[in-house]
Amino acid sequence: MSILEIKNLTVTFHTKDKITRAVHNISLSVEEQDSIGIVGESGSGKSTLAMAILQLLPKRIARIEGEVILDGKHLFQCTDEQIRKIRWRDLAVVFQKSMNALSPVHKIGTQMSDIYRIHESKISKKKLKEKIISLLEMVNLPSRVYDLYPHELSGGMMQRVSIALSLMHNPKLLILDEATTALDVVTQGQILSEIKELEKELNLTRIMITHDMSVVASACKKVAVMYAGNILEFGYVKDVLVNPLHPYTQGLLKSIPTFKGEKKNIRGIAGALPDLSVPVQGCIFASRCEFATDICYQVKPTEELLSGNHRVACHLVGGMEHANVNHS
Amino acid sequence: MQTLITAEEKAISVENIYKYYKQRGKRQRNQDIKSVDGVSFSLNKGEILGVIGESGCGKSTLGRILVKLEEPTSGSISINGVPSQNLFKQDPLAFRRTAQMIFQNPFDTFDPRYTIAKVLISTMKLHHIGESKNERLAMCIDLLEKGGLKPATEYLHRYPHELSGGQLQRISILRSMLLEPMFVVADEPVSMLDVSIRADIINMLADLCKRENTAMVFISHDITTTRYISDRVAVMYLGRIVETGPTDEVMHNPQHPYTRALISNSVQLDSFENQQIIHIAGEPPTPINIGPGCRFAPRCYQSRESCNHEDPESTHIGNGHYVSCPYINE
Amino acid sequence: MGSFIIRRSFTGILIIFVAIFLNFMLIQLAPGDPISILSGQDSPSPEMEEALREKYGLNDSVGVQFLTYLRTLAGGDLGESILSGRPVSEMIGERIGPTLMLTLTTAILALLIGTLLGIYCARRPGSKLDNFLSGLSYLFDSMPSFWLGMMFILLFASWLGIFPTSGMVDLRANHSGIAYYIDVLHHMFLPATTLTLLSIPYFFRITRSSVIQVMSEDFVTTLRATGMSEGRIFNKYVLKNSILPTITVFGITIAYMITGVAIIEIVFSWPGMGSFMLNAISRRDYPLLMGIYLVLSISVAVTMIVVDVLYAFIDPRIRYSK
Amino acid sequence: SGGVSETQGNEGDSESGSSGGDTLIVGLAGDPQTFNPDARADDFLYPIAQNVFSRLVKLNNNQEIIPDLAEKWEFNDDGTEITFHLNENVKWHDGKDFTSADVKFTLDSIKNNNGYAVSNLKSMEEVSTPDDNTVVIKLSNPDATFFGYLAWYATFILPEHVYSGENWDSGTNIEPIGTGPFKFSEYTTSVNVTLERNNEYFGQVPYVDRLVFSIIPDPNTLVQAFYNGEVDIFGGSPPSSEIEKMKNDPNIEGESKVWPSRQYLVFNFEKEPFNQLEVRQAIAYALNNVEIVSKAQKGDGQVAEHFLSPVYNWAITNEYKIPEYNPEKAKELLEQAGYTPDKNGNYLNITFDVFESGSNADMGTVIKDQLRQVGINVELNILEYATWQQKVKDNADFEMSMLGGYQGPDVGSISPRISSEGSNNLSLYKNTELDELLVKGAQLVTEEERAPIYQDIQRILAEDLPIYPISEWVGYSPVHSYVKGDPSSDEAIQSTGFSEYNYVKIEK
Amino acid sequence: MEIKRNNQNIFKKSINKINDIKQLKVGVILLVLLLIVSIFAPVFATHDPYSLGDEMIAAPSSTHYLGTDGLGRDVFSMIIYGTRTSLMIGIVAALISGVIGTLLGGIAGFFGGKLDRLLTEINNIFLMMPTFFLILIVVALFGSSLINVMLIIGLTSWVGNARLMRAQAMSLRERTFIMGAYSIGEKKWKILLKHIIPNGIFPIIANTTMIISGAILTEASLSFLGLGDPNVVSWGQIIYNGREYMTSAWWISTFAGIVVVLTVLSFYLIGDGLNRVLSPKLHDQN
Ligand SMILES: Nc1ncnc2c1ncn2[C@@H]1O[C@H](COP(=O)(O)OP(=O)(O)OP(=O)(O)O)[C@@H](O)[C@H]1O
Ligand SMILES: Nc1ncnc2c1ncn2[C@@H]1O[C@H](COP(=O)(O)OP(=O)(O)OP(=O)(O)O)[C@@H](O)[C@H]1O
Ligand SMILES: [Mg+2]
Ligand SMILES: [Mg+2]
Repeated sequence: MSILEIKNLTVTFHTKDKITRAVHNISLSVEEQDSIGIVGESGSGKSTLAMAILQLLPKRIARIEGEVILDGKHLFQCTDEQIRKIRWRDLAVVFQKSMNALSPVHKIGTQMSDIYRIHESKISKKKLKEKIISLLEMVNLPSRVYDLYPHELSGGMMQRVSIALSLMHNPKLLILDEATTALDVVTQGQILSEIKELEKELNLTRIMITHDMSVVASACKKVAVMYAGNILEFGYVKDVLVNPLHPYTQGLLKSIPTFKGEKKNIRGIAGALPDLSVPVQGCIFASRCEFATDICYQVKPTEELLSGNHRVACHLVGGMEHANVNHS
Repeated sequence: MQTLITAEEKAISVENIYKYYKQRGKRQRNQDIKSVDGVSFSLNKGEILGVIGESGCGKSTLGRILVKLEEPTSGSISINGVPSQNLFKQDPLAFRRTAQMIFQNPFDTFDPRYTIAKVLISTMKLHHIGESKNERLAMCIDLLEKGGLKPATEYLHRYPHELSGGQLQRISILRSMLLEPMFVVADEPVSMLDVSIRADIINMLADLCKRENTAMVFISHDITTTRYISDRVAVMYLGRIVETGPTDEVMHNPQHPYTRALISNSVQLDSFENQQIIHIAGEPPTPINIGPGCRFAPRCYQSRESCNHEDPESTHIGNGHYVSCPYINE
Repeated sequence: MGSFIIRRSFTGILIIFVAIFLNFMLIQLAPGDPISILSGQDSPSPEMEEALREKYGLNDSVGVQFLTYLRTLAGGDLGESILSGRPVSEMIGERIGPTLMLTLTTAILALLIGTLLGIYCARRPGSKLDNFLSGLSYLFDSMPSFWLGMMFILLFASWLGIFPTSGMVDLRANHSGIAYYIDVLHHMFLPATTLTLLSIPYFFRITRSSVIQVMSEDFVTTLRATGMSEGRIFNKYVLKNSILPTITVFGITIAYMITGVAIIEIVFSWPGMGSFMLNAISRRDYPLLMGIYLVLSISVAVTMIVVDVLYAFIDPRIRYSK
Repeated sequence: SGGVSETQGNEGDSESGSSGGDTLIVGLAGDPQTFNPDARADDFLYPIAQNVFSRLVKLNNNQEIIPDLAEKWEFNDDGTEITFHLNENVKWHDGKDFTSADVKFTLDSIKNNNGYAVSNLKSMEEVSTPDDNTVVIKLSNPDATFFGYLAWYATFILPEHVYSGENWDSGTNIEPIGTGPFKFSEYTTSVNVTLERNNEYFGQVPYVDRLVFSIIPDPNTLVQAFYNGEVDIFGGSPPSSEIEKMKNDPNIEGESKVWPSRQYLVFNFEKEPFNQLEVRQAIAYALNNVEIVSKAQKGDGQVAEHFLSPVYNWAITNEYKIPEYNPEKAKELLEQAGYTPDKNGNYLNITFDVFESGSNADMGTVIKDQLRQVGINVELNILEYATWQQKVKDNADFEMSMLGGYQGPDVGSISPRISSEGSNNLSLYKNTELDELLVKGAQLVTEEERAPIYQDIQRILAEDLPIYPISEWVGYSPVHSYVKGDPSSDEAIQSTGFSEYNYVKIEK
Repeated sequence: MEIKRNNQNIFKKSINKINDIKQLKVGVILLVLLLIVSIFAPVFATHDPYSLGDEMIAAPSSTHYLGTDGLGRDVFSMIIYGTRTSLMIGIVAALISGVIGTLLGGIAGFFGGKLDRLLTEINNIFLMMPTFFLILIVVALFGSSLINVMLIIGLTSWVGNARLMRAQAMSLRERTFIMGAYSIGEKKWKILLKHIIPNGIFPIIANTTMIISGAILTEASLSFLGLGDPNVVSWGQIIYNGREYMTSAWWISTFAGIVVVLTVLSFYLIGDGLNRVLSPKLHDQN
């Protein structure tokens, strides 16, 4: 059963002098207890997608089209009041810059209690404190954190606080937006494994936004590769990473050095993300794609569904020659 | 081979660098922050040393000390056999040309009010490179095109915010190379960049080092990148190098328990399915109240009583591989 | 915290001493002589002048006079006014009350109104109201205070006749009890309004920019994502984070309360330090001037300390560094 | 006159005065600094003191000397002794009896404590009290100015039992006890001074119950408070810009009176170019007093025509008047003095130091403009008073300046301003002939004797031009028309002094 | 050649930028108007502002557009003639205050440590000092002239600027590009001048525009203390002289006051606009 259904979601930002199409006609469905990684370059619209689901985009400049159905509720049709109720109970989020995720001038315990009470106001002070401390302990933090200020914690600890905060009401869906990016490897490894464990315990469904392939590789079941507001490839991690079909995915993987074996030459993808305020006719990746043909510049590729729910949006998929040429 | 290399031939040699910061708060009076706590190493011309280690272990501090953006509390650095202290005293500008640094955040490396041309030309002026404005401008164009930014005139009059991170980092590297340094410190030069651009920047750095025979200290916490670029690696923990040696030797045959944990924790794409993560307990400690024993002991999965008392010496286990742990074979 | 306050107080006292010295020298070296001024221009009396010079030690060298001043000051004595022969402390004491009443009221009003408007506009940056109020704040900033004060008198006292022109009490009615306080408030309305209008722009601008900045910080997004209502995010979290610059401005306003509103006090004949100080200046009443500036120095120093402590109290990040 | 004055009877009926409940509010520009009116010069205490204290004799608004505590008085023949006969049954406000001993105490204290009047009363040798109601003052030499000074300033008679010893100079900490028509009631700093009717007053018992001085330092605010009826009597002179409006207002009354107080230019005799007579004369011809008064002073000035104050008309001669306005003559004189016009057409560049007060700055501007028209370029400096005093008065570091002030109560009071050693002789003018005349003029007693001497003095002044009078100050103290009996009014003028309000009735 | 073309581009670009940014456009137009008026005052003035006419306190009319003052001078012409003095006083005094404040604040914030503490305390002492007497001493020592007026106003109003700049410098010195400047061998004081100050100057500019109006008004009050020049008309003097005529002739101080407000507005708009031009990021966002 899918817990989250995104249908033809498009987000455009209308600023003074231009219109930026940050998310373009994305459809995605998330099954219960799934863990989906969304990878892509900076500016490809990952955060915008998450913020659109959370209904946190600035109303004045962001136009949203499409549908997002969370647990049967059409989010875009909810009133502000209803959305506020859904937030954190059904849908929680952990942001990247966890150092700044909480107010620097309030104690952690105070803020957590405050947030808890938004959805659960009938709890005694003492119980609440116990609850918060147990949350902290769940993410391996000592109870003294309750009385500390954000700046007194290290990055890793703050990230754990953020995670504890997000798990407060056992949300149905947890979105981690670059939640481990700022951490060093050791801490990141620890937190990832902690999350995976908690997930088993709490029946969480998780969307994980990152630009680090290896994080997806180690912590997600499925992966969506985003580029300039579009999902170019989607499928099980083991399919997509082992057998990438889209030239962009292939390029990404080729730009990452290996750990084992001989040192293969790596190389990046030439060019940069296109200007999102200029509408593109054909494939959005065409301008950087080394295999692009005329059709790529003219016609937008449709999504191909391959075996194992592996989906790709590329004119060249099916032929596969290009990939082989390159692999030799 | 190794014994034949004399100190003079070393591009840079570093001995017993210490850097203690004074703590200003009243609670922790008289307790210094031991950011770098006795680091020694040397580099040949054109050699790249990767420095890895978790956040806060003193990598950046070490980097800054190497290029004299900060003074060490004690210890000495010599470049080409000459103490950098003397070099700097004699001619600070010349020293700056000798040792350069590339910073982590390309988006903040340039004054937001300077165009790229102004950035480069003011650097040239400062170091008396080129004679006239026109000559310098021509050099800029040349430089940018060499660095893969074509056509250069496209970029010259742009402001930093009008360029992508990759382009900025290229320019940052190009600016350093403009001064033809002997020695470069690259402090996490790609960690803020997209994966798709990182490769090019790393290649560019590696190429330059080989071409100009520049020695480089490459600071990173990314194991695979470090493996890719560096000839040797040094693993730092709490201000010390706990393990050092040729890259593949250290990476594939890690000896120090910390190195092992570090490597096992950094997930790699080519082995993501059957990864055995070594957990190390606790938080990364702050370099303030370091006990008398091994500094990794409190978090070490194989620590024993003696570790808490004896600070282990660095021992050579062959092939230029040094480890500061007496229990490596167990 | 304790030692922090002690350390700050120590430098504060040091600074006050430096200020006393500088003030003494400046006041003494400036042209003018209290005794000849006292003697008047119509028919100066040399005999009286000589006697008074002797009495106030003005024939001594400046150095000796300074030492004498320090000595009396050490005894807790601010000296005696040359003009009236009364103890300086007593004279300052008489006027400081009304000044504090007026300035505290206006500082708090300006703080409240300015901050509220600043917050209101910060939540709608670029809106018509925001532009209007920002423009208005510049208008009031470049308006001479006496002009505004006089306009108010003309408008509300002379034309509409709903407020008294000046003073603190109705001398004809001679009220007492509750009526007295109402009368004082009635008299305070115009000067307080003028002063408030003149100081609102500072609070408005500082709050506005500070709130806009805090609103863009990440934690606000986090709190929104938790479903917290905008009101609560604002009142509990944004406010505390954006209050620091306002505290500084408020502190400086308070520090200058004693001397900063002289012109308005004079325009409205408010019986505070204003006319008193200007009179002391124009008549070169050295001991009185030293007393006034000492009070000013102390209030500046104390305010600086209080602001620092408040900063540390509100912002834990400042608490243990520096 | 100058001889025995007629007795001033208590014509006013003290019963009719108690109309009950009336409060008279008078504006006051600043706080009194002391409650001893004899210790120091204090212009803000003066109107209060006038109502609380009495003198032996006092000056009325016509600048005439009228009786106060002294019912009558007589001079001896050579003018070196004055005998005062005091009113009987006068009581201090605290109920104690007033006697001649208090007079002696006061006059002696002024001398011993260097009170403000000490210089004015220099010729006083001895005060004796033959009985409780008689005071005899012996002078060292005949002094025509003495009597006037006695009636003028800082000569209020004080109770010995209050002001003796330490209390002499203790600021406002002492409660003022006098014999005047009003008793001190309370003083609130910077707010008001309240006086109450003294039912025991030996003269006209006040009609109003309370006399309140409302302290309003800003003249423009005081104007508004006066218009708005918060103040009944303006108290002092309004800014010149308002005078016309007030005079045209049917609800406001007030008489303009010329005072022996004038604005005049002084020239520095020890500096170029004013050591040259022609230059001083040129300035005198170049200036048009009529225009200066009408533009800069508006209603509070009257054009000066003579070298002495017109108040003392018996001493004035039309033979030596101030030069008529004649710009051509001025230029001639400048050329005569050897000046030639520079490229801007200016013969001379001079500086003109004026201190900031009243209409001084405006007068300076008009003078500058007038001198410009004859080719004298003036650099006008407007200084703060204290600075001006140091620069001009103490250091004589100036070329031309302007001074004003009281020149009474006797025509001889001009002496300090023009005599060689005069304390107010800013011009540093020295003329022994003039000095002798001034001394002689002061020692004679009758006007007939004195007039020729002062005419001689005017001749010298006209010849040498050490000063150039511009205007006479006109006192104008507006009152609301419902206020009757102010000091200038017919019923009050012969018995009250400046700012004395015992005849005032409020008739709304 | 190349450079010349670039310079032209930059010039054109600046003009374009000025056109793009509304507030800059309005501000520049206002300022240019003021400058034209100050330079060609005699052309615009209808009367000699120094000659005392016979019509005193005349209300605005077709002969006297803005009426006359108490001495019969034409207020319109006085305002026109006063432009030069007042603009100069405002600008120079504000510049002095801005420069001193920026430098001292920049040094304190950038160098930090003991120097910072020393400068901060000096700053505090300045807050406690009787500036009135400082002014009198300056007059006594150096005489009075417009230069001294500007100096004095500048010297006594830098404290706020210093505070602002200090805070800016403290946050800027942690930025990577400052570290970068060190690493290529830039000297400390040059970094301060080339990077710290230009990047942190905006709040100081905004504050300094307010000092302009303060200076214009202060000048008049100073001229009564013997500092300044009553021989030259200025807006401040018109405003202060008009004070006693507020009931009888409101036009004297009101019009001059409006001009001061307009001037301040023009400088504020220019300051704000300039910031957008100089800080490329803001410009694009606009
Ligand atoms: N508030 C906004 N107003 C205008 N444009 C915006 C806004 N937020 C995002 N954008 C634009 O939308 C696009 C997608 O941005 P988004 O932050 O979603 O990317 P991302 O994939 O999360 O990148 P990163 O990895 O850097 O976080 C970008 O081009 C960005 O400039
Ligand atoms: N200027 C300074 N004053 C005081 N302490 C400092 C200073 N600079 C660094 N430190 C401390 O020294 C330690 C090492 O810092 P450093 O920045 O060198 O670590 P790092 O290895 O580069 O970490 P990261 O991977 O997060 O960049 C840290 O604990 C840090 O807090
Ligand atoms: Mg993002
Ligand atoms: Mg670092």
